[in-house]
Amino acid sequence: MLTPMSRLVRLGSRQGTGVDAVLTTTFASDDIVALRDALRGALGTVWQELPSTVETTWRERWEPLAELGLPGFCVPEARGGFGLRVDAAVTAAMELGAALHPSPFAGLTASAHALAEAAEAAGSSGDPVVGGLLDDIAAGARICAFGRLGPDGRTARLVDGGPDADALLLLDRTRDELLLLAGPGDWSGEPSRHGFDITRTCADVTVTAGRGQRIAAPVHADALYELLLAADAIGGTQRALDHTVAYTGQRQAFGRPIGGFQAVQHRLADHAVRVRGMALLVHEAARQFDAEPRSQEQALAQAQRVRRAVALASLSVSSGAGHILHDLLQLTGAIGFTWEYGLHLYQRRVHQDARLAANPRAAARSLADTEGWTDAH
Amino acid sequence: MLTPMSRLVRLGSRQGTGVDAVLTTTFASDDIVALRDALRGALGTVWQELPSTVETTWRERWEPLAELGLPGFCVPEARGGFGLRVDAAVTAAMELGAALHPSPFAGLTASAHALAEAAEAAGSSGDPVVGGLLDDIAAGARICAFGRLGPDGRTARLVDGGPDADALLLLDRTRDELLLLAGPGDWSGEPSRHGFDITRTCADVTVTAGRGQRIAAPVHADALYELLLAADAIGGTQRALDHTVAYTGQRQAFGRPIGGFQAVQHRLADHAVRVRGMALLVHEAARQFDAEPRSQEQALAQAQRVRRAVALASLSVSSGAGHILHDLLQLTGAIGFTWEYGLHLYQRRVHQDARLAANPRAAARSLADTEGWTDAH
Amino acid sequence: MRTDLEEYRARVRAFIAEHGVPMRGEGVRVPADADEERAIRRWLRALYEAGFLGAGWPVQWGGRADHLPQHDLVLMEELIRGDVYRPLDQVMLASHAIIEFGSDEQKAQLLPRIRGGEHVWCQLFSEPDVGSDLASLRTRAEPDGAGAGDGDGDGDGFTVTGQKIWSTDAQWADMGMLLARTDPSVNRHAGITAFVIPMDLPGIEIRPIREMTGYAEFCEVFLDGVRLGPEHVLGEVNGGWKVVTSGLASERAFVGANSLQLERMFDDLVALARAARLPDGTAALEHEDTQATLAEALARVEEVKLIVRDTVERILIDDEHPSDGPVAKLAYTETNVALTEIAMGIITSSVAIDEAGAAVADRWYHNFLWGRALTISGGASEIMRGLIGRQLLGLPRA
Amino acid sequence: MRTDLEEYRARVRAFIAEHGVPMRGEGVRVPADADEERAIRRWLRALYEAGFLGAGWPVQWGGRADHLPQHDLVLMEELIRGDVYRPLDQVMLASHAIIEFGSDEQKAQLLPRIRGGEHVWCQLFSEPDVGSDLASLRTRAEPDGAGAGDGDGDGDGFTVTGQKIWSTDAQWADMGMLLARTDPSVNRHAGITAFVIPMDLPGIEIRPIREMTGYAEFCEVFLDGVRLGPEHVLGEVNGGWKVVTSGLASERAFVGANSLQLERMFDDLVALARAARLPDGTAALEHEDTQATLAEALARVEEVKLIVRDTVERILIDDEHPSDGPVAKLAYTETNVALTEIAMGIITSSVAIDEAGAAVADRWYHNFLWGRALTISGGASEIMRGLIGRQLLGLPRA
Repeated sequence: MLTPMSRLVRLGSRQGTGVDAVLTTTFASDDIVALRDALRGALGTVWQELPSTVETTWRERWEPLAELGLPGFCVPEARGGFGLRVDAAVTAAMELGAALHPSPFAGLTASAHALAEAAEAAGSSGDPVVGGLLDDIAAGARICAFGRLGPDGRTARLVDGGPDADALLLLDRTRDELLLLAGPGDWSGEPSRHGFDITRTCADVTVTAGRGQRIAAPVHADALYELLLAADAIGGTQRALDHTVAYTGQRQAFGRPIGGFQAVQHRLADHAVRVRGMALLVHEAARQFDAEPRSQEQALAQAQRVRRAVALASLSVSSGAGHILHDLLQLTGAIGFTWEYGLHLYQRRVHQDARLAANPRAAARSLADTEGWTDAH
Repeated sequence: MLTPMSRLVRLGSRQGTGVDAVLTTTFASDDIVALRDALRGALGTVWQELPSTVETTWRERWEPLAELGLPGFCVPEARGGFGLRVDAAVTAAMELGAALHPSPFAGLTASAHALAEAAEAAGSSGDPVVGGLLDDIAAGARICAFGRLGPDGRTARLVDGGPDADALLLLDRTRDELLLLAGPGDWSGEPSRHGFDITRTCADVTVTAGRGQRIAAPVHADALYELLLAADAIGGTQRALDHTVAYTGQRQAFGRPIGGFQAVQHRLADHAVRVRGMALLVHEAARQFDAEPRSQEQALAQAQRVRRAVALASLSVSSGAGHILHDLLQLTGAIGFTWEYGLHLYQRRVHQDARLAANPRAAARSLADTEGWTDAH
Repeated sequence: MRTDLEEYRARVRAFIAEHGVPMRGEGVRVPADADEERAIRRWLRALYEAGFLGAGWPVQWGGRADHLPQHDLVLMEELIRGDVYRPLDQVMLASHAIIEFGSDEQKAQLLPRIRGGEHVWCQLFSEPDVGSDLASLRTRAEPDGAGAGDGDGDGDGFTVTGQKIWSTDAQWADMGMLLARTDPSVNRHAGITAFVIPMDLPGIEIRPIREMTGYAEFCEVFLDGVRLGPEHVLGEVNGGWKVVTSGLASERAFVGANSLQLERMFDDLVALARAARLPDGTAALEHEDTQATLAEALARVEEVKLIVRDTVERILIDDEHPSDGPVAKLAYTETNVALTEIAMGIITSSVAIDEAGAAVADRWYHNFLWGRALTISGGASEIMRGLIGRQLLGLPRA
Repeated sequence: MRTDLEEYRARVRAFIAEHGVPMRGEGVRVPADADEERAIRRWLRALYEAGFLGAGWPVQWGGRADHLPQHDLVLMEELIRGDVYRPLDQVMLASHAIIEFGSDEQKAQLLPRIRGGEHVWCQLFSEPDVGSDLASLRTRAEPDGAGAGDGDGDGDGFTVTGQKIWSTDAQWADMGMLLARTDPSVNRHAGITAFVIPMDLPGIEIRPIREMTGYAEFCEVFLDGVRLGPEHVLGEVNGGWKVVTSGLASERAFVGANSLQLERMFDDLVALARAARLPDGTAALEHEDTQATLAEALARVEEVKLIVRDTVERILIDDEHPSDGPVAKLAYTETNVALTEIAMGIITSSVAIDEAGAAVADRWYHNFLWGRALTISGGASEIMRGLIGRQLLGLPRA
C-alpha cells in the first residue's frame, strides 16, 4: 500500500481552517497522504466528531488494518515490510490515537522491528519461532506487545496490551537484549493498577520462571516505541483541539459564540501553536531514523541524533498534551465534563502514553545526557 | 511614631477599586496605617503615578525618615527602638520599594537588629563601637549595610548599599557570627557587575585584611533581611500593577479601553490574585516573628516557623513578581517600553531583590529542608 | 473565644467520629444504594438535631441563639478532615432562600423537613444552551388565566415546559428550586421567577448524566407541562433573580474549608512523590527537580490559604468586598487544578507507585478529572476573572 | 542546489568576515557616532554591490537573474551568526513598496540611492493614540485646492500635520515612508495615503525616545504643516492601506533567521547556567532542577525552529497560509521571552557569575528588556493570537 517516496505534496487541503490545517502544515509524500486517508476510512474517523465509546472488538477487525501494512512499517522489505518507514508508522500512530484505537500499536511496531532485525541478523537459518511470529504479526493473526524489563529481570511494569497479547517482547536495557515470550503461558499480567486509560489495556507483567528466549536488541527499538507513543498522544490532542475549536465556534453564550471571546480564542490560538510545534517535533524525529548510516561512526552519531530527537518530541508532547487537553475540558465547559462527550478519553489516553515511557522526566534526563549537561562541574 | 498594637482596622478604604484595594485586604493595626500614610507623605508617593527618575540625594533627606523610626523597627525598646515590629518593617519596606527608594533598608534593618541584639547581650558593658553605631543609625546619621560572607571568609557578594555605606555587617553563616566593619576603610567594593538595578547601589565587597570585629549573630537577622527584600519587591509590584490597571482603563484601542478586552483584563485579574497572595505571605511571615517564645524548645520551633514562612514569601515573590512585571510591560505596550515611563525601574529592582537573596532557588531549597523532603529515600 | 471554638471543634470531631458517613470520593455525593441513602439522611438529621447544622437559622425555625458564624467554618473543616459526607449545598441554599424569601406557610412546611433529613433538594437552574449566562434561560412557566402576569400570583397557576441540566442530586432529591421565565417580554433578568417544587410532580423526568469521572452526580431534568400552583412561587413573581443571587452568596462562609482541602491535597502530593518510583528505582521526592516543583506548589497553596483566611475573617465581621468571593474561588480552584497537573506529571514520570501510595494515586486520578468541575461550575474561572476585573480593578465590562 | 547554497553561504561568510560592522547589542541599530554611521552606510552599500542585498529586485534595478529566495535566508543567518549589522528592515520595506507601487520616476530616483547606502529609511506609521490599531491613525494630509480628494493626485499638493511615534531610525534616516489620512470622511482603512518623504523637509521635528534598555532606537516625529507634492505620493491617493499591508508582508523570508537567533540564545542559556555559581559554590547547570528547566526550554526552542523552517519552506514555494506569519512570530517572540525569564531566574538564584559568563549575563540583561520590543512591535502577541484564531481556526472576530 505504501509506494516509494515521491514528490512532496501537502496533506489535505491547507486552505481549510480548523486544526486539521495545523497537522497539514507538514510536508508529506503521496504515500503518506494515501495512508492517512486509508486509515481514516478504515477506522471510520470523522475528524470533528469524537468517539464516545471504546471499541472492544478490535481484534476481530485487525486483519484488514494489517493488510494496509500497519505492522510492517519498520520491518525490512526482505521480511515483507516497508523498510524503516518511521514516517508511516508515526502517521499511523497519530491516526490510531485520534481514533482511540485499543491496539498496542507502538509496542507492536517496535516488536516487529526488533524481531525482523533479529531474523535478518540470523539469516535464513533463523529461529522458526521468531519467523513464525513475524509472519503472524504481518498477517494480523498475532499481536506482540512491548515492554521494558525491570532491574530484577523478571518483571516489566506498564506493558501496553499486556493482558491480551499473544506474545511479548521485553527490553533488558542493562544487557541490550530482548526477552521474547512467544506464548501467553510465558507470563502473567496484573492489570489492576492501570485502569485510568480505558481505551487500552495495560498490565504489570511477570515472566513465568524459566520461560522466554533472549535475542539481541536492535539500536532503534526503544526509541521507536517512545516516539510512537508521542505520536499517539499528539494525534489525539490534535483531534480534540479541532473538535473544541468547532464547538466554541458554534456554542453561544452572552449572545455570541464563545470562540469569539478572547479568553477562549487566544488560548485556542496558543494551543494550536503548541500542537503544531509538537507535531513537527514528532515528524522531525521520524525523519532522523530514516537516514541510512554508512559507517560505524555515522551509525553512532545517528543513534545519538535519534535519541535526542525522540527525547525532544517525547518531552514536548508528554509535558504539553495533557495540559492542553485539561484546558480543552475547561473550554468545553459542563458538556465536556460528561462521559458521553468523550474528551476525557483523550485526556486519559495521553496520560498513559506519557506514563508508558516514564515521561516527561525520562525524556528530560535523556536530553540532559545527550546535551552534556550532566557532565557539568 | 508607632504606638502599641491596638484594635484592628483596615488599611485605607477597601471599597475603592484599584490594586491598592488588594493591599488593603489585610488587617492591620492603627499604627501600621499611620506609618504607611506618613511614609507616603514623606516619600511623596502618588500611588498611580510612577517615578520615572531615580533619586540621588536620598542621604540628605534620610534624617526625617529616620525620625519616623525607620531604622528602629526591629531594635529592642531598651535600645531606643520599637521591639521586634517586623510588621512595621515590612510595611516600610513595601512603601520604600513602591517609591524606588535608594536606601538599603532591608540590610539596614537587619543590621540594626543584629547590632542591638549584640549590645543587649553584652549589657551596659557593651562595645562602645557598636553602641555608637547604633545611635548614629537611629539618628539617621550613619547607614549600615548587610551582606553574606562567602566561604573564603574575605569576600561578600552582592552587598546592597555596599558602595556608599558607612558600616557593613557581614553574616558568616558557617559560624553563626557577624563581621562588623565599622568604617569605610575596612572594605573595598566592586560595583561594576551590579548596574542592572539602577535604583540602588550594590557591590561585591572585599574585607580589608585584618579589619572587622566579630559579634554573635542573632537568630533572626538573615531571615529578616530576606523577608524585607521580598516586601520591597511586592510593594513595587503592587504599585506597578495598580498603575497598569489605571492605564489600561483609560488607553483606547479599537474603539474602547484596552482594559475592556479579556486578553488584558483576565491577565490583570490573575495578577491581582497572585499579588494579593504574595502580599499576604509577606505579612504572614512578619507575624511569625512576633510571637514571643517562652522556652528553648519554643524558640527552636519558632525559628523553624520563621524560616519556613520567610522561605514561602521569598519563593513566591521572587519567582512571581518579575514575571508579573514583565507582563505589565507587555500590557502597557510601547509606552511602557520607554525609559521615562519608569515601569522598567521596578522590573530591575524586583530582579535585584531576588538576587540579593539568591532566590528563588535558595528559598526552594530551604523549604525542601524544612519540609523534610531532602531526607527522602 | 478561641477556647470556645476549640471546645466546639472537639465536640464536632467526636460527633463525626461517632455518626459520620464516609465519602466515596471528592465531589461524590449521590448515594450508591438505598442503604447509603438512608444512612446519609440519618446523618444529616443527626447534624441538625445536634445543632451543628441549621444553627444559624432564626431561633423560631430551630436556630440557636449562641450560634457563631465561626462554628460553620469549624464544622466544614472537620467534615473534610474526617472524610465524611458533607451537607449538600443545595439543601443549604434552599434553606437560606426559604428563610429569606419564603412565606410563613412555606417556612412551616419546608424547613422542618430539611431538619429531619426528609427533604433533599436540588437546583433546577442551568439549561442545555445556558451555561455561565444564567439570565438567558428559556424554560417557560406560563401563567394561567386572567390574572396571568399581574404579579400578585394569587390564585394563578403556571405550566412549566423546558429542560434543565447539571442538576446535582436531582436523581434522589425530594424538592427542587426551579428558575423559569414567567415574562418573556422584559429584560433578561427581570422576567424570571423562582419556584420550590416537589420532584415527583407529573411531567418531570429525570435522567442522570454520567460524568467523565465515572460517577453520575448531575442530571438532566425534563419539564413537560408541569402544573404549579401559586404556593410554589418563592418570593415574588418575576423576582427570581433576587432569590438566586442571594442564594448563590449564602455558601460563602464555607469557603474557608477549601483551604483545608488544599492542604490535604498538598500532603497527598508529597505522599505521591514519596511513593512514585522512577525508572532507576529512586523516589521522585529524592530529586531536586521534584522538590523545586513541590516548593513552588507549596507557596501557591499557602497563598490560597491566606487569601481564604482573609476572606473568611471579613465574612465573619460582615465586611466583604464584592470581589472577595471570586478571588477566593479563582485562587482555590485554579491552584487545585495546578496541583492535579503536577500529580499527573509525577505519576507519568514514574514506573511504579509503592504499595503505600496506591490509594493516593487513585485519589489523584479522580481529583484530576474532578478538578474541572470546580473551575466550571458555580461560575467558571473565566467569569470570575471578569468579575475581579470589574469589581476589584474597576475595569470596563469586556 | 544544496551545494550551491553551501557555496553561497561560504561566500557570504567570507564577505562578512572581511567587511561586516559589529552589532552593539540585539536590536541596537542607531549608530553610536558619525564614524559608525559612515561605516554602516559603507557596509550596506557593499552588501548591495556584492549582490547579497537587493538581489531579488527586478534586474532593471540591480537584481540578479540567478537570485533564489533561499539566498536571503542564508544571508540573514550569517549576518546573525557573525553578530554584524543587519540591513535595516525599514530600508527593505521601502524598497519593496517602491518596486511594487512606485512610479518610474520614484524608482529611478530612490532605488539607486538605497543601493548606494545613501538613503536610510524610516517608517512614520504609529501615533501616540494608535498602537496595534493602525487604521485609526489621525495624522492629516490635507489636499490643496480644487483637485483635492479627486483621487488622481495630479498637480495636487498636501499639507501634513500630526504626530508619529516609535519610528525606528528616524533620527538618522534620510527618507521616511509616511501614512496619513487624506480622506477623513470614509471608512478607517479607505482614506489613508502612503507618502515617501525626505526627512529634512521644513516642519519635521524628530526627538529620539530613550527606551528602557537605555538605548534610543525609536523617535517621536512631529509634522507641523509639512508641504508635500504629488510626487511624494506612493501608489494611489487613499490607497495607502494596500501599500502598508503589502509592505508588512515583505519581511517574511527573513523569518527563518529567527530560528538561528533562538538557537544562539539557548546556547547562551546553557553557558549562563554553567557560569552561574550557587551559594554552595556549585554551578546551576549541575542541578537536576536547572537541567529540567533547560530541557523543557530546549524542546520549546526546537518546536519554534521547526515551525519557522516549515514556514520558510512554504514561503520559498510561495504557498503560505495567512496564519503562518502570525504563528511563527508568536512562537518565536514568546519563546524568546520565556528564555529571558529563565535566564533571569538563573541569575537571581546565583551569587556570582564566573568570569567566562560575565558577557553572557550582560547580554541576557539586555535581551530580557529587549524581548518585550519583539512581542509588542510589528503586531503585538495579542493581535497575533486574534489573527490565528480567525485565520487558522476560523473563529469569529473577538
